[in-house]
Amino acid sequence: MTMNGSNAGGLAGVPLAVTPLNRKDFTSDQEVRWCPGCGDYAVLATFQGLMPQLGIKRENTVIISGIGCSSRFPYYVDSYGMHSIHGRAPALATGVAMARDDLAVWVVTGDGDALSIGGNHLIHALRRNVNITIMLFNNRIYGLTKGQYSPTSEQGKLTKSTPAGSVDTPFNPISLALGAEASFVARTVDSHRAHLTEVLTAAISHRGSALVEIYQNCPIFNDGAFDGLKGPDSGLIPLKHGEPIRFGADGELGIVRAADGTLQTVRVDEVGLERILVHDAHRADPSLAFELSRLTDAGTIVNAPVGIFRDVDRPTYDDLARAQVSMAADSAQRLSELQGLVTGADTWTV
Amino acid sequence: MTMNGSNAGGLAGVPLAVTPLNRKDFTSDQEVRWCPGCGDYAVLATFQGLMPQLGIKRENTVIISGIGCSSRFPYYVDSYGMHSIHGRAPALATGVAMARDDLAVWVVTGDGDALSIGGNHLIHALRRNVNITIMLFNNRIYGLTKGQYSPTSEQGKLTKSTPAGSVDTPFNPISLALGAEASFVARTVDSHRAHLTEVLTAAISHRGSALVEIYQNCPIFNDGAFDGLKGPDSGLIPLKHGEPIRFGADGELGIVRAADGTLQTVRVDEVGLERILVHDAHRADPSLAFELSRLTDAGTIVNAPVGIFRDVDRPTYDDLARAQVSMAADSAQRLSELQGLVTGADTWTV
Amino acid sequence: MTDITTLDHVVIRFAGDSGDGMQLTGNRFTHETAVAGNDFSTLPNFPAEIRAPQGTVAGVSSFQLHFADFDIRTPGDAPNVLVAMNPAALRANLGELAKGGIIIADTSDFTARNLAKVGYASDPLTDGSLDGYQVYAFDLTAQTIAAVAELGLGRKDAVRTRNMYALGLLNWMYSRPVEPTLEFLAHKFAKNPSVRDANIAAVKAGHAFGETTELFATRYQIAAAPVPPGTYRQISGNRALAYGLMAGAAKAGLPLFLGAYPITPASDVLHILANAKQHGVTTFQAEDEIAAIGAALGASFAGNLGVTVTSGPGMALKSETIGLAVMLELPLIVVDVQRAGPSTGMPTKTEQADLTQALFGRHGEAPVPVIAAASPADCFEAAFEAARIAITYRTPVIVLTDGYLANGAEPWRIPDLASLPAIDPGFATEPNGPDGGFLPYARDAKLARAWAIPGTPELEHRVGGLEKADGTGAISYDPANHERMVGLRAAKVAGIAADLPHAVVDDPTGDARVLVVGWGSTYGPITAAARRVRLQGRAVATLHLRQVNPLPTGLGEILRSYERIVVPEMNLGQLAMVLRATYLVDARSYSRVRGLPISVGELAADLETIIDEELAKR
Amino acid sequence: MTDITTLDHVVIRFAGDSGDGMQLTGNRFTHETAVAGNDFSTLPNFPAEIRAPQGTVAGVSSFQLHFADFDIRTPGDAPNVLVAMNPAALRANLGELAKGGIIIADTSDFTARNLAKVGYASDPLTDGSLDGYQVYAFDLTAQTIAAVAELGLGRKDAVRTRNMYALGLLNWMYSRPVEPTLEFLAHKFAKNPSVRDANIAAVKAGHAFGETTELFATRYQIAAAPVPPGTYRQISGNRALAYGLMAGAAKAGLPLFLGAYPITPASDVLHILANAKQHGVTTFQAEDEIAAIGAALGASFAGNLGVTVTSGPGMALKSETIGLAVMLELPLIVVDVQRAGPSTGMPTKTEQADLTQALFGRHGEAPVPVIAAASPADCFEAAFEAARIAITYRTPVIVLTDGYLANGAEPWRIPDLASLPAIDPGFATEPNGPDGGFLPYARDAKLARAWAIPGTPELEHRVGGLEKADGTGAISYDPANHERMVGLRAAKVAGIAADLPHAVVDDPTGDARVLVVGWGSTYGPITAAARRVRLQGRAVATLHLRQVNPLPTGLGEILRSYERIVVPEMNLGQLAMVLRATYLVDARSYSRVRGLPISVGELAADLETIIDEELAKR
Ligand SMILES: Cc1ncc(C[n+]2csc(CCOP(=O)(O)OP(=O)(O)O)c2C)c(N)n1
Ligand SMILES: Cc1ncc(C[n+]2csc(CCOP(=O)(O)OP(=O)(O)O)c2C)c(N)n1
Ligand code: SF4
Ligand code: SF4
Ligand SMILES: [Mg+2]
Ligand SMILES: [Mg+2]
Repeated sequence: MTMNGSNAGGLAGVPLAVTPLNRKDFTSDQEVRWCPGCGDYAVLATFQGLMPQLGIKRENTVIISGIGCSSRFPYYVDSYGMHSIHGRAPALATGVAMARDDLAVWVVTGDGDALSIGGNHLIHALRRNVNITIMLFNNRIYGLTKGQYSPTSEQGKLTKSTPAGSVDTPFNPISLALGAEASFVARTVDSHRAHLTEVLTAAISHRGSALVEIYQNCPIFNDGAFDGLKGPDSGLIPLKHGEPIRFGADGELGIVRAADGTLQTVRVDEVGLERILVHDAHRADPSLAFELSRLTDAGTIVNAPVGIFRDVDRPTYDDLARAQVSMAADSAQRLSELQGLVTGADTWTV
Repeated sequence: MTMNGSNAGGLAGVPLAVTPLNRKDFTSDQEVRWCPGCGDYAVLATFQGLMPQLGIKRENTVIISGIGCSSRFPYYVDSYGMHSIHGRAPALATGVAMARDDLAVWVVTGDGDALSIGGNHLIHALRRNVNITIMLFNNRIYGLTKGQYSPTSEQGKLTKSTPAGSVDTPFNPISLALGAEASFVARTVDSHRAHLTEVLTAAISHRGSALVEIYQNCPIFNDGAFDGLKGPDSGLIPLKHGEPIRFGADGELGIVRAADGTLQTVRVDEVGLERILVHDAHRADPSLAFELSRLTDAGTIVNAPVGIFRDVDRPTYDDLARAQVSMAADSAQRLSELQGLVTGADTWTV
Repeated sequence: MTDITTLDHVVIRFAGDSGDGMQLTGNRFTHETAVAGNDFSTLPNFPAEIRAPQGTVAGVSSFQLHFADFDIRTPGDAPNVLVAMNPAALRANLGELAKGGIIIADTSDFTARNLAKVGYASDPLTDGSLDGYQVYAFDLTAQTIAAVAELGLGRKDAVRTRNMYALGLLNWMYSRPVEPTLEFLAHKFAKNPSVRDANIAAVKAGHAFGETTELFATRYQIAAAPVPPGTYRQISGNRALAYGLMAGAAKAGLPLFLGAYPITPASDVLHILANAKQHGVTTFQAEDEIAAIGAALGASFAGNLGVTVTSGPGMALKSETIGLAVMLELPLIVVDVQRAGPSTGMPTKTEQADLTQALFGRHGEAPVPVIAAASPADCFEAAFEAARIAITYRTPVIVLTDGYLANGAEPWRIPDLASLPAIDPGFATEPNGPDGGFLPYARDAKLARAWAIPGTPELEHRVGGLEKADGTGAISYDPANHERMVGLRAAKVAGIAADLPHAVVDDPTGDARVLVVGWGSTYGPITAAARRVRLQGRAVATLHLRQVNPLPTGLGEILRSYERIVVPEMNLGQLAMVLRATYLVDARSYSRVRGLPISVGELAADLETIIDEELAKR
Repeated sequence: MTDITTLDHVVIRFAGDSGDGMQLTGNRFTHETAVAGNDFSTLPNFPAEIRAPQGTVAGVSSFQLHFADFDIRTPGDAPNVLVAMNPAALRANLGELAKGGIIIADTSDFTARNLAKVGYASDPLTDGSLDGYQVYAFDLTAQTIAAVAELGLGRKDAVRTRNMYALGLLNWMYSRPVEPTLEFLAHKFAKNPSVRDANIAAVKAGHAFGETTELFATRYQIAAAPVPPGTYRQISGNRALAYGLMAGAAKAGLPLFLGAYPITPASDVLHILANAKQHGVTTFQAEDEIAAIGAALGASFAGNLGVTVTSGPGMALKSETIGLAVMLELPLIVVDVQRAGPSTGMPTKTEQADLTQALFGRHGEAPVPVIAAASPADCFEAAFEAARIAITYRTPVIVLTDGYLANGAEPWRIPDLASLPAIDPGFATEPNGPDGGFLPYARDAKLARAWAIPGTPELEHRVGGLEKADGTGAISYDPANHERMVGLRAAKVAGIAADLPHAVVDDPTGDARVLVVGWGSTYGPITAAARRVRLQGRAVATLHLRQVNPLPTGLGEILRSYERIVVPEMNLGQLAMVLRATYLVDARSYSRVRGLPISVGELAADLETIIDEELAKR
């Protein structure tokens, strides 16, 4: 998948910048107003660093967000942007992407914005495969409204709205996206700049809907939500297409398919590297990606695969829709064609 | 899972009828107004036949529907019922189920009602595991609004709203539900009375959200949508817990897990029965159920597993929520406790 | 020989089972009527069920046609002629037939069983209960079968052509030419010659039956109506609306983007536009009404003309996003094809009760222009006007039509698109700030803000739902700025009145004391009722509001110059409330909330009483 | 020795960084004020950001307290005293300080860097720019550190107690008792003795500083306010609302079910009720506002009292379901804690611009009673009243409060719940039809329909959003039935007026010519402004509407008896419109849309001008 220029790429059709841009070009004049230490800063910085590398024109970049702390993101990037209403960013972005084939369209959303009020728009954008790239900032909490539990909070979560503990099972955003026919699904972490850059670059280069879940720390209302990943016997499970799935400090652990068909964690040295499951992000059937998504903990997160779970080519909704639409380039011609339609066949003259 | 009386069952807490009921007791005085030949008739008849068998009081049965042809269902059943608004039935039913532990709560919905406008409520009800049983009448079309394509219509569908063919990938309702953490997911067919009865009985007996997709023929706007299942080399793939997954006229075909980890269809006599995958609906990990859901065709349906994909026990949202709530039985006592709260600790007297 | 009586107008209703082809029959007869030069207005009426059981009252489908030698405004209250293809059709429609009206009944289905099904104890065709009407009952089905017998169709297919037999008969009765229908059939069934020939034979046989039988005492003719010269077509409100939107986009040079979710009676707009993709129209069938308007607003942000079409329940869902569009100040057209509410209400019935929702159904101070179409053809003008205002003023615009306009049809003089006014989107292409920056909320003389679309270099900017600082559009919590912006948004919408025609009263004699004010589809009944009242020698003034927000200049003076103001509405008095609040005049609601257009006869009679009351006060 | 001056009222504003504990300080001072017998009213003000960067204007958090020896109605316009913990707090609040007011500033943070951060070129404490005020500037931080030094806290923790030092000082200055706060601290930090002791030491040291230093020339005292005897507590609007809902459910013997989705400024109602589960309260944090109201309506159907709480954007989303509730005729309470709109607007600021949405924001004719709370404590009464009406009349009821009421607090005489009127849900338990059937839409004298809940044998029935046949509730497309049902639903809501107190005007001298009409939270400013106007010797009448739909009996006569009607609202004149339309009186809007309560001083001055204008007309 080439990054630009190719018809297959997510940025195909987006004009290239004439002179190289730098991160300052993507910094707006608005004061950034997240809490000190918020994970959103890291993602913003990475994003501003990554944008110039894409080589596209700044004015052809559009960022649409919903409402939430993370959804303030577009204000800070000097591109076209819209801070819309709660949960609706994928719908707005669908309109933008359908209307224009020359824009790089990003959606910024939170776990509440995307999965609570906005769940339906998200799953429909994914199944349609609209050419948009969705950054889902998952801090497992409602930040902006000051700390209620979210659809990704672990069961038993004590928050202002659940003083006796929340009682619902959280969504696994990756599983949900795969169940919704998503063509590109990935996960990364706010503070891992290189990984974030790599995943976001792949996501925007994917032609179609790309969902990127970003684990993001909210030091104010859910501090350390992802600290479990740093404990002993825990950690991120990096997924790399074509490579065996290994993790742990020295890659000493690995995933195998057991005799009963399930995936299990083993010590690599005990079973041998050749038995370790090789990741295949391009497999047409989403089942493997789904199985891998289940390696994520639903409670306190101690283990979680990161990287690209799935990345398959499928025509995009907006490309297919555009292919059905045509319009006379010349405006007089357009009007005369329309005159024909409006007049119709069954007329009489007085 | 016992059907009633046991704490674990979906109907636990629902009082039993004193005298046996019959199907007439579940027939209201309203004239049934579906088109001649509509698959909805068959489901209604099966339902009315099944209800008396459950043994519960009629007045403790509640059916909540959205809007659509299928959503007229509650009018025809002489129980408590509500024909609500488009897409919102799972939300209304959540309120009913949380408010009362002595009701059998059914939701009736269509592919548009449940998966288009109502998609979000559906996935949230499933993840929460509210004790409701959802019958999703999937005719792969919008019936009531006279034939637009729906989120389950095959790509390329020619309808009034897509004269050049629809361009989006449909949802697979089973995959979506599994991605949404559903604890019970099944599929059946309008015209297969015995199978429908069996699956619905299991569904209402499941404590938690149960999603039952019902393939339903709409002779007016999407006639024969499931006729592909009747062709040669095609058919339903029955899933039975604990049994090898076989199908075809004489069970000559079967599903195996291939060397690359994927599921594949084989001739049973070629590989031997022992290699055929044994279905496990109770497996905690939903991955197997998800893989099986992918055996469903996304275009014209030629093959589709039916039966219970997944049926696992998990505490229900409403039970857990109720466990946090208490109320003085005596109303004076209730008032005096409330007086204490209202008065609070920081008072002064003038 | 039959006499030929000349009439000035007739209302015919064709009624039968859903499967009987009444809509087609009605449409063909309408077309012949049009070709004969009459003015006309039609109203189809579908059962609420998709296919209610055959032969039941709930399953009756009907089509009413009013045609005349003058310009008429409504499809008529009470039909003069009822064509009833079965007992259910008679049962369902008899109540509305004018006293002494004509009934043409196909006796074939009047069996004991079918009669009982619809609650007739005995056969009304023979038991004398229809004595007050002119009844022509004969076995139309059998005659049709006989007529097409030699063409080798099965019985079922043969029976299917009986609607064409009825049409042929009516053609004869009202002296219409059959040729256009024969041509139409030849074209329509070109691929199926036996069906084609049978239908043609049925039309001819029906016509011949009128000609040869002595059953019918009279034959009628209605002269052509005097209409301005031009090329005409028949058009329904939903189609006119779709074309108006397309014309608006074309004249602005913008692609048209429709985001919609199907809902009765608005779905046809989606269907029509989905068929017009070769004209630069993108349609998006969204997952719900919120996504539909969201995508439309996104498309507008990207430089399309974003439109969304729905009915009451969908309007309710769109409220929040309309509020966002108010804040973003982007063009957006929101069409509400009203139906009877509240809630799901009576989806196939008409009503005008969403006016206050359109005006006020948003949180905060969120003013939106509201345009209401007066007739099926006027939906074109209303939609075009909405496009002009939305684009020129960068504002969401609400267009109100209703089920009656949507499905009803009338003749339409086809406009010359080239001569419609051009619309200038006036995209910002260069910095407009003092320091070379871009001020997205800098305003022009009309208070419209600068609109720069993505892809325009140097004009990168962010918009959003938080209050905007005047000019810069940055987030602002400043109290004075908020008050200023609330005021500016209100002033912008109020200012549109300067750009619109002044209020015009129709008071031919100049001495009326009673003024009837209407909006939307009550235009037809009010105009027709006023005509009747005037024919009775009474003076009455009428005033129609195409634009309900802002109200037209000069309206207050006009209202204050009448002694009595009557506001007929298919709601509980929503416009009356606005007029009372705005002008402090005692506008009185004339409310009819029945899911039906206001009856011309009833309104005319009531107006006469009111006028006499006012005269008595002198 | 310092003088002790007696005042009748004081407005103090505590201001600092979000982390400085200003809300706690304010609340404690309020409590001491309450114990001292003063009447009071408070208003917290949070930054829009969760944690804006330290030391910035955007990050300032403040708490304003108005206390007096008479019954006051607002937290005051301009503070007399500003406690500024840093330069940002001074910068953000100075503009509103009354001329000649007192500034108590902690100099510790007035460094060149911090001053520059908020745009001060030089130190205002020393550059003479504050000459018009009484400035008390000292290193409060250093003094606090010194005071708590021996308790062994780290510097950061020590600095944290400086708010208590300030509190001690203010206690001394306004002659408040410190004991309640010392007790409070002992309790609050019982588990952390060193923090407890440090806070206590800080309070005492602050008090002692006032006592010993010669910095302060005057000390003040404010006598107790004459209030009816009783036991009082301090209560905020959101809490009073939650308690009112609980009381309503308890008096009706129903469980309370809250479906809610968090939104500022309504979320606290969810939080408070989520903490009350042992009182028969179920709370459901839904996936969105539509699910929240849907579940609440489902719970009502099942026999609970269903409630949903939100703010403007959420209200917009609930419209469709409110319409369903109108059709189902089931009890449901919908609370809108209004904030500044349109769209996302200014979420932390107050406004009253959702009134027309509450009244009209639904498709079709969907009448809903609307109740608006007048003050924080009145939220209890409003919620209780809503419960009574919803249950008695089987109807959704909208309760309007706003951000100002929600977060503001005042003393509240705790009601005796046992003596509140009982509410009878009157569930149907037996067939009510002529033939032993159940007619769910049979009505009682108040037009309330029969309400049977699931589990009741023999009363099985179906409800839904399609139009209902009168009595039976079956689906009906009958035109006459629809008109009847539209009328019945409207009459039922209009009829509630018979059950409510008549309109009462407050016109002490009986000769006022100007009447000020308000609703909701303008009650405070209007009452306070009227007091001022009257103290100036002018006559003015006031009238407050707790219930906006239906309007109270007798309102028209009262309105018509004044020469000028002024309607102050934090919107563009929404109630004024309703009054004009309903009574054809020239009610004039006095509109202030700034995200802030209407200023008492400004309103009083404007009223004086208006009164004088009217007098001049004689
Ligand atoms: C219609 C509507 N409902 C509710 C809100 C209040 N609200 C704003 S953001 C938010 C949730 C934020 O959570 P998330 O999406 O996880 O974003 P975060 O703040 O954690 O980044 C809510 C409930 C709103 N603005 N609009
Ligand atoms: C808010 C709202 N939007 C749209 C509609 C119109 N509508 C009614 S049913 C329906 C879809 C029906 O499709 P489905 O759920 O598949 O049910 P079916 O009729 O096929 O059984 C639509 C779009 C509505 N009633 N309310
Ligand atoms: S509340 Fe949490 S998510 Fe929001 S800005 Fe602060 S730290 Fe970030
Ligand atoms: S339209 Fe289709 S789904 Fe609806 S009632 Fe008719 S046959 Fe059934
Ligand atoms: Mg979050
Ligand atoms: Mg369907």
